[in-house]
Amino acid sequence: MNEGWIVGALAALLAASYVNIQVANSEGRDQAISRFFVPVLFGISLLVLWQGIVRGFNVPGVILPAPSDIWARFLASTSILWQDFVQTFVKGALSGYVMGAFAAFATALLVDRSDFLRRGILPVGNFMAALPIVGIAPILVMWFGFDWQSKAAVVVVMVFFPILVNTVEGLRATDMMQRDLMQTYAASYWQSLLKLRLPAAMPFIFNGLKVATTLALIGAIVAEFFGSPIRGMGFRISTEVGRLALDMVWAEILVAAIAGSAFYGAVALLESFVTFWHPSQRRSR
Amino acid sequence: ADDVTLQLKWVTQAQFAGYYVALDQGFYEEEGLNVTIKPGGPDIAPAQVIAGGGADVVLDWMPSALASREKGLPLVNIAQPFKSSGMMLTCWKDTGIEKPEDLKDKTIGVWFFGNEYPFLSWMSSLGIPTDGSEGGVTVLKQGFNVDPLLQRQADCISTMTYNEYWQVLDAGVTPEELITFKYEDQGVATLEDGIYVMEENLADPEFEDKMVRFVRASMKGWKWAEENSDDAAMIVLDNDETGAQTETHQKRMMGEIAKLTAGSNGALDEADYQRTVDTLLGGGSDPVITKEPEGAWTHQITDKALN
Amino acid sequence: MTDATMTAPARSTGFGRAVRGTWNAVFPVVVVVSVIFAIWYAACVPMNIKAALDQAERDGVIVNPAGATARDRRDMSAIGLAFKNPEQAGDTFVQERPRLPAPHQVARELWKTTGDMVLRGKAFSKRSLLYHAWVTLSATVLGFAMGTVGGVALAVGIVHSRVMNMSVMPWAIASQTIPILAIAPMIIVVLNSIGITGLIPKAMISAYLSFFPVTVGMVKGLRSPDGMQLDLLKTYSASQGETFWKLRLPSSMPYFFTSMKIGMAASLVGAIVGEMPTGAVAGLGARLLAGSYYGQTIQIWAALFSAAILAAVLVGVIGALQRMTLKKMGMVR
Amino acid sequence: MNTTSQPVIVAEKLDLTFQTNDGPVQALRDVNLTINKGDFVSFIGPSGCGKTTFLRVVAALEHPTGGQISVNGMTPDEARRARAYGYVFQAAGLYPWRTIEKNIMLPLEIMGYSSDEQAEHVDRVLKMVDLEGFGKKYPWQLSGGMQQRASIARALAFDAGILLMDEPFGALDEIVRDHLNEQLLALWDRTGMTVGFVTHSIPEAVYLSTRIVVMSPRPGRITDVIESTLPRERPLDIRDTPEFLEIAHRVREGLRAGHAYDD
Amino acid sequence: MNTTSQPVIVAEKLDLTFQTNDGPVQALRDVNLTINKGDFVSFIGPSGCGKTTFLRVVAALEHPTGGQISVNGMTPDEARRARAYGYVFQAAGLYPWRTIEKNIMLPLEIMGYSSDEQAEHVDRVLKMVDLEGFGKKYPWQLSGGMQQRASIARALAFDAGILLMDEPFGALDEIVRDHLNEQLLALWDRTGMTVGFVTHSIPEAVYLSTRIVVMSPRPGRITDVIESTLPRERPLDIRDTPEFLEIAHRVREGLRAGHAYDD
Ligand SMILES: Nc1ncnc2c1ncn2[C@@H]1O[C@H](COP(=O)(O)OP(=O)(O)OP(=O)(O)O)[C@@H](O)[C@H]1O
Ligand SMILES: Nc1ncnc2c1ncn2[C@@H]1O[C@H](COP(=O)(O)OP(=O)(O)OP(=O)(O)O)[C@@H](O)[C@H]1O
Ligand SMILES: Cc1ncc(C[n+]2csc(CCO)c2C)c(N)n1
Ligand SMILES: [Mg+2]
Ligand SMILES: [Mg+2]
Repeated sequence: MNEGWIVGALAALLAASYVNIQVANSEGRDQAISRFFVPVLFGISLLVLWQGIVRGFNVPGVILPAPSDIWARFLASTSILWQDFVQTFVKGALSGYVMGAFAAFATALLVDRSDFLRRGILPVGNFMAALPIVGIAPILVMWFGFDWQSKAAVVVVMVFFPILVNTVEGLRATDMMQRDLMQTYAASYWQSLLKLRLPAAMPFIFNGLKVATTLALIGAIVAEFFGSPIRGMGFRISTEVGRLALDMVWAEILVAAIAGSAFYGAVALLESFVTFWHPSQRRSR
Repeated sequence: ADDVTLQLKWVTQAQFAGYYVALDQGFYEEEGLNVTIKPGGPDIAPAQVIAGGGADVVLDWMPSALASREKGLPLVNIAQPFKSSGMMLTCWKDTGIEKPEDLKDKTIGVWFFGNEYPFLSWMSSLGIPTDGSEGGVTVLKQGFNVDPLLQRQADCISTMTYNEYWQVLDAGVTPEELITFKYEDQGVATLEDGIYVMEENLADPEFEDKMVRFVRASMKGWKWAEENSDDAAMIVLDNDETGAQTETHQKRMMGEIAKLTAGSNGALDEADYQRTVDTLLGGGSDPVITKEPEGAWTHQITDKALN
Repeated sequence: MTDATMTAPARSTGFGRAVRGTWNAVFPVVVVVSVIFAIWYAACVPMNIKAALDQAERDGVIVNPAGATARDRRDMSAIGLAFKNPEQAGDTFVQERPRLPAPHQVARELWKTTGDMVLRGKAFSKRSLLYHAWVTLSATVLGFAMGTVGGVALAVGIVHSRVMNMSVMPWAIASQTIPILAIAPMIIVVLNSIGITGLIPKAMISAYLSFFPVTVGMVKGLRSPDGMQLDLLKTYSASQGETFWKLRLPSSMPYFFTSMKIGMAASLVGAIVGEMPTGAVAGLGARLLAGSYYGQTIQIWAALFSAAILAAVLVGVIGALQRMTLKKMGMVR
Repeated sequence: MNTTSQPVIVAEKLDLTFQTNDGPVQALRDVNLTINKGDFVSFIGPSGCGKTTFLRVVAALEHPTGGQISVNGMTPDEARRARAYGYVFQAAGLYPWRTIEKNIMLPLEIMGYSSDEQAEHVDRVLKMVDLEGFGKKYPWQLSGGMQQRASIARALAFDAGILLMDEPFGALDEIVRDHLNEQLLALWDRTGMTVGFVTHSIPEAVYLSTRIVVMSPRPGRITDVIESTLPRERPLDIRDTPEFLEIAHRVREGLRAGHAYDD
Repeated sequence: MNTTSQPVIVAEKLDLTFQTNDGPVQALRDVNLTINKGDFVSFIGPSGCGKTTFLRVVAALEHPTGGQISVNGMTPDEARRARAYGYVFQAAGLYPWRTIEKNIMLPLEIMGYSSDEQAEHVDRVLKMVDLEGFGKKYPWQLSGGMQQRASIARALAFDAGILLMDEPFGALDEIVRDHLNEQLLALWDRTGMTVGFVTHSIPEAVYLSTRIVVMSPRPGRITDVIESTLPRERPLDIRDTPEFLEIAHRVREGLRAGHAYDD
């Protein structure tokens, strides 16, 4: 045990919290810089705490590596990490996400046209959404092969229902008066869809799209556990655990966290452009 | 009684019959041991479990144990109940594969998670690249079962003589449709299912004594299992908590396992060890271990246990 | 008051209306499920035809196209083969390890491992899915409870503390991008090494997956009162505590239940995943894996469906709680 | 000034009962009313007496459970499809993702006006409701009163033969209200359209209408129909004439009859 | 009754500027006003002139960016903590999970009244706004007008020295409005409380107030303060007296000055 590390880490945590409290209660708290600074400092202080615990208690590297080791491994393995990222994120997660989103969207429009279908499909859909991915993945690997296609299929299954449910809900979210207005204009189905219901549904659709971002990445990674070519983030994680190369495992997790957050952030950014009018996007008070 | 926790490498099956028999027949109890057997699984790295203090003693394959040792986790082999390797490559005959050299350009399913080392060594000794380059094999990370072969997603898959091979046959495939390559026959066999502990514990006389008794009782179990094959399989079945194992499969497996443990009294054969190390060192561009290991095994326990 | 509101609809609308209401809810589902079954059966033929043909050939039957080997058939269209060999279509519904089991095969397996077990008085034997569902359920519920409590606590903190709001929220989102499912085994080992074993590690994975939806939903819910509702309490000079109990908490109830439903489903997935690295000895996850080791597709499907049924039941329980609570609060019209 | 007696809206024995959890609610009972082309008919009555419901039945947003109604000799639904109505709702109901200008263009887009026409119409009605210069703002950037005016502009932007307005000026102050009253009268006079107008203000009803329908709740029904004797030409200060006060008094009496407190 | 000249609300050179995305909005500029104990002060003016904002500043819901304001000799914030205010918002804002009764009890619970007192107060105010028998209903089971009356009852349920009402009667029809106006006057007379009252209706302002503050927008400011010469005792038909009409005329002139159209 090495008390110096632990005391140092705790001190850093306290100092960072103090600074954060000061910033959060200061005049400039709503400026972009503080919005960026506070969470980053918080994250750094957590990393310092992690480092302190690992070093302070001499935690073996095969149990939990220190952030500094992970970072070193990350820098040393960028080409492998990049190759895995392309395989899992770009080919598996992203393509599955796009296909799943389109499929969900098309289904939502179909379901929306008929009340009968809606009442029939949504409960079944909710049931299917509860099928655990760890059970579906081996089946889909068996059906779609070892390469990214089966991963994309798992992602499609995972993102389909959240987007479907949110879109259907969104398409019904217009208030009565807004719909009545369209009635008095004798607007056609497509006119009222394009001019009223789709715009009104956007906040809901984006909710589904945001949830789906994290699901997509996790789905693609986990699916690789059940068979994969010899590249990909999930492949690497499972293989390197067996080899006790935990620093590499965490380097992959780091990539996943960065990619996932960036993906989420990108969708959130798109949301703020599309639904600029929604009260949740207008920070005034 | 002294507590001992044993971490298996895989799920409860006849592969580990000796330990379950020793437990069931009271051999551990006779030695004053209170043994807990933890089943493994696809995501359990025994080396990691022992490093985390989750077990006192683990079963592992030697390639993976030696690799862990190089990673800084000082595992030591204290006994080796398995004399021979049960690993083989099982291929469809109709793909035109007749000899190892024909594997070029084929798709092959391989177990990873530390079990890939024997295969990689073999390929590099054949001079066949595995990194996807020209003239090499396409390697797939094979899942838990033999589906890739049955679905013809792979031309060959890794199988154990005692388990997966029979699953292929159970699926209706006839042996004539298949061609198999045993690692033993190819001269690239590596030691499987050895008993490993942490090096620093061995210095502790109390622990040493515990292990002596453990190995003695375990070997007694193994010999009992070899002689009473069907009863041993039933004992295993009784200990399977998933309720997914079947009697026929376990009995058959026990028969095959007995062939692998035959010829071992528990003490590691130095020649086998050396062959394993040489195979691994010959790993070409990406060797599993980079230098001759030191202190990776000891007869300290078996000497006391078996004499 | 409770009694009156609870019985009111039944009294005024009558039995007939209630039956019609149920029928309106059930009939579309029945139709959709029937269609799915029809498609499912139809899909079994091309999905399983190749194995059926291989087997038929081994049994000495000549299959079309004549002369083609199993190796050749691998690259042929399954639908085409199905049309060329109609006699083998029946074989695709009775295979022991089909690529796609037929619905009745799954149903039979489900019955064999549940109802039949009960009839034989072995409801909680190791081969009964009820036993495995029970094992999974206990970890799910414990993890769900931990995740919900944690999620609500975090949400309360975020709503009441500006620092927490600014610093924690982005990391809560980032935390969900970590593939916990992938590192669950390591987590179990780490927890074991600090002396946490048994049900708790599994439950912690469940909790990790379920806290996030609860936090997000509750932050939304606790912030749902509008400016006027908050201002009203300000004019009464109400304390933060009063504002929380009398305004924020009641207005968050609809959000709370919705996020609990999501959290419960996530928690179940967590429990199933958590079962694997604990040796996968018991529970629905262990069944899934065990089925997987031995290529028992039918067993996988049966375990899969029991997991979904379990999820549906759990979510249904929360839904019932939701209706009861909101009705008591007068928030359903 | 075509004050021909051509009936536009004819309601006969109209009944409308809502089925609710607490039992049926008779929103309209036995309503008989004929509105002629060019009429300006105000509906006044206590909260819940069915004013909004009647307007909605006319616009085919609600279907009567009994009786007959025809609009321009067709069913309300056919009239709706023939785009006979402009409707101003009780709340503004602008689409928050469209600017004011775009909101006003909405019906024009749907009805297939050319973009030149659209721009022209928008300019005209924005001026009419005094919102020039606000066309490019989003609804939430305007005060409640301005939003309400924008929604009136939206209903005036296309040439509907029948204008139905549900308390359009409720959220406006008296001066703006007077101003818009004048504008509305001028527009009505110019176009000869038929107007159905719901209000809570007696002076407003008297000032604007050719006929005032007084309604009473539980069940919603017509209790009085008062013909205005005021001339078509109405300056604002007509409101101080005895004739005006006399009509206002009759309306107030009719209204009071529908209330509980007789003090 | 006590018409002493003890100042309750004193505003001096009050400024309030909102910072918005489109730049600053001067909601209040250089507002000077003294309200004495027992005064009934109405605020009237076009949409967006700062009436609501001024009331909110008094109740410490908004903080001025310049100038001084004191309430009962304290800062508004201190007065708020001393529970000096009853506030009726522009919309009803009842809590949907509480019955009407429970909604009215809300402030009483917070201020620590005993449950006997609570029940008694609720009964009293429910009667005052004619909602006896509706105490056990939920807000959504009532019409908009009834909800608004419940929210008035809520503000009257506890004994606040200062009652601030933001267009409380906007959603009500004229008859109900007259009735509540009478009730409010009686209550004010009985309790001697100080009332700040926002309205869009000139007759209402004149009928109720001892003083009428006319405001004008962009920037929000006071353009006129009219003292009422009417007696404290005011039957409804006082509205037909020349004195009343004269005051109403002055208010209308003041208001018109704040508008653009000079027709
Ligand atoms: N969709 C509906 N379902 C059930 N009842 C309704 C519905 N719409 C209106 N009602 C009821 O019908 C009656 C008439 O309502 P309506 O909205 O026409 O009144 P109103 O005269 O417009 O009142 P206000 O002046 O408050 O707007 C009311 O009792 C109301 O509660
Ligand atoms: N929170 C705020 N942020 C920015 N601007 C505001 C805010 N609140 C009010 N304003 C602006 O301040 C001005 C005065 O608003 P206020 O609500 O006091 O008007 P009002 O006289 O009550 O109008 P109305 O009769 O429509 O209720 C308006 O221009 C308004 O847009
Ligand atoms: C994911 C996965 N990894 C490794 C093995 C290999 N393995 C380790 S122990 C053992 C004996 C089983 O019969 C086998 C085959 C596997 N099967 N699945
Ligand atoms: Mg209405
Ligand atoms: Mg206002």
